[in-house]
Amino acid sequence: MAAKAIFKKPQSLSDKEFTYCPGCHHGIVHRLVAEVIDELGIQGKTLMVAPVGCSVFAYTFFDVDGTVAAHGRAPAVATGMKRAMPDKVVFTYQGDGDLAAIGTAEIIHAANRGEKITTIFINNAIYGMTGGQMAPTTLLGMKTTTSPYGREVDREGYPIHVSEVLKELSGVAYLERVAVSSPAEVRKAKQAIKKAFMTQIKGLGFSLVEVLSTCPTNWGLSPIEAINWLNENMKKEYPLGVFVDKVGELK
Amino acid sequence: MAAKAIFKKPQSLSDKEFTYCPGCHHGIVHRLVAEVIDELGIQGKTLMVAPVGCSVFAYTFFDVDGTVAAHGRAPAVATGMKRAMPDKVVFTYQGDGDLAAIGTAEIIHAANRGEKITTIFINNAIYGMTGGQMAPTTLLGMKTTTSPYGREVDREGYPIHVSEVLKELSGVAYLERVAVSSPAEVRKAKQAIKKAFMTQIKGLGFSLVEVLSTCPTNWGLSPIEAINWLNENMKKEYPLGVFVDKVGELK
Amino acid sequence: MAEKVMVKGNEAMGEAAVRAGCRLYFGYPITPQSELTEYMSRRLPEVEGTFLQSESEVAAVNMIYGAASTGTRVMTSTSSPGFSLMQEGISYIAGAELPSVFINVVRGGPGLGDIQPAQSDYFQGTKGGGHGDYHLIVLAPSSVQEAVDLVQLAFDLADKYRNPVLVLADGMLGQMMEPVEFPEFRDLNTLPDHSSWAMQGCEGREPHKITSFDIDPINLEKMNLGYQKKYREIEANEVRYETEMIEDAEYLLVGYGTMARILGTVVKMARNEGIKVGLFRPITLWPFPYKELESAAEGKKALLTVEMSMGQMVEDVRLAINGKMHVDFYGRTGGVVPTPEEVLRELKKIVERSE
Amino acid sequence: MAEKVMVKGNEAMGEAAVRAGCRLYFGYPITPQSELTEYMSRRLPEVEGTFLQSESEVAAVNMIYGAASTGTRVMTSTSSPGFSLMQEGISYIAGAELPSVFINVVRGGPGLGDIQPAQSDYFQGTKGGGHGDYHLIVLAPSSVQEAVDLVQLAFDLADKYRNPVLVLADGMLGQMMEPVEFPEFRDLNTLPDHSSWAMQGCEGREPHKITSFDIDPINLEKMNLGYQKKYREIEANEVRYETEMIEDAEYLLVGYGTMARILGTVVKMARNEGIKVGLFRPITLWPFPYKELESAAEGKKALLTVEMSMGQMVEDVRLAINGKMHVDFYGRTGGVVPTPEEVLRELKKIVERSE
Amino acid sequence: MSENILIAAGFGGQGVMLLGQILATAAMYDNKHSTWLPSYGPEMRGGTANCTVVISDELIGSPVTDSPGELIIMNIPSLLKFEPALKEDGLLILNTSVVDRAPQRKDVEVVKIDANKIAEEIGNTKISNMVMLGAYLEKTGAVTVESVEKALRKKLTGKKAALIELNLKAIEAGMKLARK
Amino acid sequence: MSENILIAAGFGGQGVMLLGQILATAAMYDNKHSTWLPSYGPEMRGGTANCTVVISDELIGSPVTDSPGELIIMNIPSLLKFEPALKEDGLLILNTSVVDRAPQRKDVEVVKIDANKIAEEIGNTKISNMVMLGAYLEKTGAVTVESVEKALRKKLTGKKAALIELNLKAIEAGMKLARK
Amino acid sequence: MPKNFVVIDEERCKGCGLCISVCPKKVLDFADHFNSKGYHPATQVDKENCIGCGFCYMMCPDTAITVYRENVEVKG
Amino acid sequence: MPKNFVVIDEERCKGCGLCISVCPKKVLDFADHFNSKGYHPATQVDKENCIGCGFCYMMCPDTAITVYRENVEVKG
Ligand SMILES: Cc1ncc(C[n+]2csc(CCOP(=O)(O)OP(=O)(O)O)c2C)c(N)n1
Ligand SMILES: Cc1ncc(C[n+]2csc(CCOP(=O)(O)OP(=O)(O)O)c2C)c(N)n1
Ligand code: SF4
Ligand code: SF4
Ligand code: SF4
Ligand code: SF4
Repeated sequence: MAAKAIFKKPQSLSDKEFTYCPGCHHGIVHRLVAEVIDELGIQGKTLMVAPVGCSVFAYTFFDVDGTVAAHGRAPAVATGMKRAMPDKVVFTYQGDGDLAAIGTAEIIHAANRGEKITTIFINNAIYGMTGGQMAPTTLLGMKTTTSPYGREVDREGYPIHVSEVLKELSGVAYLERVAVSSPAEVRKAKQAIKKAFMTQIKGLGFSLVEVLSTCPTNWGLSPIEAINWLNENMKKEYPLGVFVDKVGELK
Repeated sequence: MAAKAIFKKPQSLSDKEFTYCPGCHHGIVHRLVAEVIDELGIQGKTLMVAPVGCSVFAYTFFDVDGTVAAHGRAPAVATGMKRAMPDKVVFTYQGDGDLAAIGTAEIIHAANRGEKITTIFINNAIYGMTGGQMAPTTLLGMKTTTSPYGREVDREGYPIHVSEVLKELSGVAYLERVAVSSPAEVRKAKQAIKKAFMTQIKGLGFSLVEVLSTCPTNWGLSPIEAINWLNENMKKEYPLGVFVDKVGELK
Repeated sequence: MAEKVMVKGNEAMGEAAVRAGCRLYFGYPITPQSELTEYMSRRLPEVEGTFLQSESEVAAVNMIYGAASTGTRVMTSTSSPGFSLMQEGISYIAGAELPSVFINVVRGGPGLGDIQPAQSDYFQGTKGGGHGDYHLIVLAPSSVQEAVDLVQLAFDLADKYRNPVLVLADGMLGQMMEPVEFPEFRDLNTLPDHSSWAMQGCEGREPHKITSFDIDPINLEKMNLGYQKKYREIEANEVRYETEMIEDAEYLLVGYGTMARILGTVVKMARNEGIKVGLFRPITLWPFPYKELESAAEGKKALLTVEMSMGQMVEDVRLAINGKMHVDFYGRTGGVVPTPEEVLRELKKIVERSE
Repeated sequence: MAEKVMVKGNEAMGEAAVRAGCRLYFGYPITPQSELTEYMSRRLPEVEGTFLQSESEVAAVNMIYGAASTGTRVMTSTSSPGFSLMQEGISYIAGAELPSVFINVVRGGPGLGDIQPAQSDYFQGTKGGGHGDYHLIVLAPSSVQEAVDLVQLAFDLADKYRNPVLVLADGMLGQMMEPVEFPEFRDLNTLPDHSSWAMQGCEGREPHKITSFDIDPINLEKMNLGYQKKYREIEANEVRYETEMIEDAEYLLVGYGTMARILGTVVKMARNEGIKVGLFRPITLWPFPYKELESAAEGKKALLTVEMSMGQMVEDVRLAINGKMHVDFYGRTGGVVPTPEEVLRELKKIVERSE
Repeated sequence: MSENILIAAGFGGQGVMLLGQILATAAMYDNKHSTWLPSYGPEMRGGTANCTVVISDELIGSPVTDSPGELIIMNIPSLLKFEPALKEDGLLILNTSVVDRAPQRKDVEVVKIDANKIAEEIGNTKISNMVMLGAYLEKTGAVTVESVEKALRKKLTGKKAALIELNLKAIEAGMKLARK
Repeated sequence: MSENILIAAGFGGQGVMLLGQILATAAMYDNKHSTWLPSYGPEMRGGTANCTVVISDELIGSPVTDSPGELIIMNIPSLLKFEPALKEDGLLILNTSVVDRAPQRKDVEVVKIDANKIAEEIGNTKISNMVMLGAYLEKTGAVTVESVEKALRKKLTGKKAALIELNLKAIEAGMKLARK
Repeated sequence: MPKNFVVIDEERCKGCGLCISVCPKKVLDFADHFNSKGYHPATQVDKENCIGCGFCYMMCPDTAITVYRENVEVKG
Repeated sequence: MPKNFVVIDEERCKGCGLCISVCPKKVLDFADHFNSKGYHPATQVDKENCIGCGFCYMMCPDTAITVYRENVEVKG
């Protein structure tokens, strides 16, 4: 019997090559989302909303109906879609500038309303696309192109903890923070994403998976150094874990 | 010895009559803020930012330098002021439509940055000025002009708990929820407001006092019925208490 | 003929939308249009539609983007400051060519201004308050009945051209009650089919992509040339206007919306005094009836544009007249509504000057 | 004479602001102006100034409102979508008459568009992207050196008229490096004194109130008439423009900003081929040099307006010319920059037609 | 051409808005043109409410006016605010139950109605507005009583339908008073 | 009138941006007009970086070009992208250390420089850009070497100042190679 | 003159009744007459028993009440 | 042919090396040549010892890797 491809590009990904830098975690997360879509068999009824950010092209990377929202407004766009088409599966994909800065009001209210949408939230502690500016999630002391002296509380305030804030909102039905720094974590992240989608499919409310991710380019590190930096620094500030789970075990 | 006026209109209030409806708590809270300004002797260096809402005229009610912000943006306006004039005392006064709906991003980020400003937040569970529409803080089941069938989770989502969300932000130095439904509560509320201003004066970070308030007009109740309704319903959803206190005891 | 009913402008526009087949509304309260938002919150559940009060106008316009992406009829309404907040989103919607209907019940500005009727958002609506080369179709009703008719038209034009359509009203039109005949309910099954481009799930077909974005300027320009082609088509097909007693007129009044109905009274008053004056009322502000106004003005002695603003549409009037005659302007702003009497006084000054 | 340095437009504008005495910046990154934000984050702390990256452009414009309320020189910068988001706040700032400086480094639109240079935000900047009857003073530099000079001027005009001033640049100007001479640092003690109206604490005086709000339309109109008076003054005093070889010209090119420098090349190329052409370049887009353009155009055979848009300033050109001659237009959009060669081709078509 | 331009003004709860709407609707049933325009906005907070009704045989231009031909005044602040604007020879109908001061104008017709008292007698102070409307109808004949009744039946539905008869009685009482 | 219009293109880390800036700055020191314009935006993510330098005796109109007179090409994608646009009789300087394929154009002058190897010999592959610049200077004489040195000294300050000599050596090496 | 008493600015008063509801001594009530805003203002009907506790002042949303007490310095 | 092996799409690979770093069997390494993007792509240098665990696939941000295993049905 011939060898079989047991790990291969999921069907819900288009053939387009990703525009991401070498080693950027965006690509890993894209693949996980696509795998979940494949496994749930929802490709034909999934609508995706890409953000403005490095993943602005994501609407072309997934082989599902897709659009790009204005910067930060993906949750509002998704709300409009889902309210128009309640039987479709709607997900957004957002960076930390997009979701935690300009889009703060939209994510909070989508979550609070319990919109039946799923958000994949890439927290890489920096603005990637625009060239490495400070994000609300940038760690204290971290130098970016707009915090050139290192982020300081008195000047730039504190790193914001998105999941910790969102967990206070009653509309949230699934909320987990994961990383994709190792194959084991990748596996867990996929489970989280799957649960998030299941939350939506079951109509339980709003679901979000925060993924701690690298931005080797703007961190000025090699892909592997970046993973180490993430493990050593980001996980301290942003501990992994499940914040809300109204889904329970998946069959 | 002749009788002395021991309770009288504080000096920091102008002579303008309030534009509020009979029994509306806005007036009580205005007076408390003015009393605190008087007692701290900061009238000459206080800058106030009124919101859009029933308290849009508040910038004329206080005898301090004042302005009106665009709807929801008082925290950003105050940030600009405080960063320009760090030695002044800057406070904003906001309703729940203003702060918890359109102004969500601004309040969250001012709080997260630990802006050294003070916010008085009037939570009356409704939009007053525009005629009784649903606020993010409207209770479940409550009928408003835009939730005519009673607020329902599936349609309108959950009441948002502003203080519970803000307490997750590291920049917050003082945060308390109070009411002014009785003289005793009024006294406590004043202490909270004083502590909030002290927080700013001491440069400790962001301070906010949430005041559960009535809107007799749009609740369709008499002023006294409104207080009873607040005590019976709002306090259950929004329990009073101190969420963050980095100031400690006041001398 | 349907029964006449007495309805508030704001509510009439809401009902007109419902009858046009709109089952989705996203919006945020603001005086003087809140009754429209409120109406939809009551009315839409009755027809199995969905009403959602957004957290802000910024959210609202992006919800419109999302809903319109699915090809569903959808609308929002707001007033001046709220419409300013929608500009980025509107630019996106125009770029993505999403059919959608906006109502701006204009109030006094700038800034917080006041809540009284005004027409000082003409530039914003017609020239593009947002960034980029785009156009809204802009319709300006002058009575509650016409508001009803134009809201219906708005949905049809939006669908026909895949373009956002703005109904530019003002506080007076929003707040006043007038007798209205509503059209029949549109059969939802007869609404235009957008399945060839809309996001409705890619089962059995290639995925649809909706965007205002192309990183390659050559491609982005191509998209823009596509919009421009459509705009030319709209200019050719959709210009609407109305005239009153212009045949024998020696003078021409130009105004739109609420102002135009007041000018209607001025025309009567002036004619009673023997002044031969007519009225030109653009109904579409974009596309503006340039040629039509030009020929209407031919041979007249003078032309007076009146607006509840400091002079905005008058620029389009000047572009239409293109130097062929002097264009006078009279305006009040900040929520002040000119009375027929004061406009008549202005008109007489011009008549005197021109005799 | 100061030493020449090679600087990027974005950074040059930042340095110019610092030298003009600006010690406060609020803004949000966006391509193609992010280097300006970044520059300020490095530079302002060096001069004991304050840089704050706001959570959004909406927050930024309101921070500007707050800071400007205190009478402090303050600025922000952004690019097209971000500028759209600022429209409500700008309307408030105009209404409250707060001196402040905005830079829009325009990119291709509408919507997300792209990040290449464009001029398709002309209407938004000059006619009022926000609601209400207000005006920004709009300055359009065509080289990095001029950007430096106009940023300085912007602060002075803002202070002089208590009005927001917009520097309308484009992605090319923001991204390119050119040799620049910076002016001296302004002595902060010589900056205009705003203590008579600004919010600085009411110790020893009556409280100051700053607002764009008056619930009584008569009062709001009075405020508006105040703005209008100021606008007339600005129109009388501040019109700026530049001409190149117009004396003997038979044809006139009109363009602003980056486009105008390319037209400069066209003029040379055309003259080399014996076509007598000149260039009219508005520097202030509002107030627009209507009269000056009108007289510059006098006696010319034809006029060609060129923009990196589908035709926006051309409306002001037509208003200036007021029918006295045909106004031709050539434009590219979406981030495409016309080459001198293609413009020359257009010009030749017109020349042929006119001979 | 016949035209009526009325401003009705009073406190929030006194029903001047409904009064105006009934009138404008009745005009519609009479096949006339009519507009109803409320004052709106924050000055309503604890202040006065008022509306303008225009009734005309022809298309109505402006639905607002600086100089009404008729006033229905239900409280003192409204009297202070609108009395000066009333047209010469205009009609001023005053609710003397609440307005305990006399109007200043000598060039207008003043009709004083003790509306609250009469309403109370009929059974409900809340219908004082209809007493005033009755007086207005009697004085102006702007619309037919039949159309007013039709308008009332259209407006008061559900639970409120029970109040129709009471309202009609109040109108009648107002008309009677004004005839005197 | 003398005018040079150059596009320099390569990978992000190869220093084509600095190359262009040094050149434009040197032109300024030569009292010429000059502009430097980078390509920018997301296509840079893992793609090519390039910049356009215009040097002229007169005021510069357009700082962009569709048809450069000169190309400095540091990688294959850049060759594919820009070769077709080069003017007839234009100059194409190729870093053959990275570009292992031959250009298609026959109507241009091609200068092949094994820049990485030479840079490595001098001591640092990172200065391959300066080797290329040297070749360009030799071939075009667009600016003086003195001004280039001045520009380098202006740009490389602090820790980087130590690299100035190395850079100058690379330029020299490039010039030498191009002379051959 | 009584030891403690309140002075109510009748024109500022909107007749909400909050003061009346909290007065421990029940010395306040609505006046029969209207003020010019059309409200029945609160008034001190019992001139004797006010203890100057300030509850009425504290609850008054329109700063219409001034409380006078004898022999007291501190405010509070 | 070996039991388990990986196929790497060299043109999609950006040479980030994440796959190489996680391969428990160290069968992957960078190729010497450049792909047309200018990267040294990853390649399976050891053709024998791949266990088909999929770690490389899991970490690959560019879905450049397909993993083949023999006698397995489930994916996962
Ligand atoms: C209104 C608006 N403001 C700013 C921008 C510019 N912008 C594009 S993406 C971005 C931030 C990207 O960072 P993030 O969301 O963290 O995503 P990443 O690129 O890191 O994946 C910004 C500021 C924009 N496109 N629109
Ligand atoms: C951009 C914008 N949107 C909407 C409004 C209309 N508006 C004014 S106040 C308000 C809400 C007021 O409610 P809240 O903040 O709860 O204050 P309250 O009146 O209850 O004191 C709204 C929606 C506005 N002025 N500007
Ligand atoms: S810039 Fe950062 S986030 Fe963006 S693609 Fe590159 S590595 Fe990924
Ligand atoms: S509407 Fe409500 S919040 Fe506003 S003044 Fe009246 S009672 Fe107070
Ligand atoms: S001071 Fe106390 S006792 Fe006196 S009237 Fe007020 S509440 Fe009553
Ligand atoms: S499947 Fe496992 S063993 Fe095989 S190459 Fe990939 S990581 Fe290495």
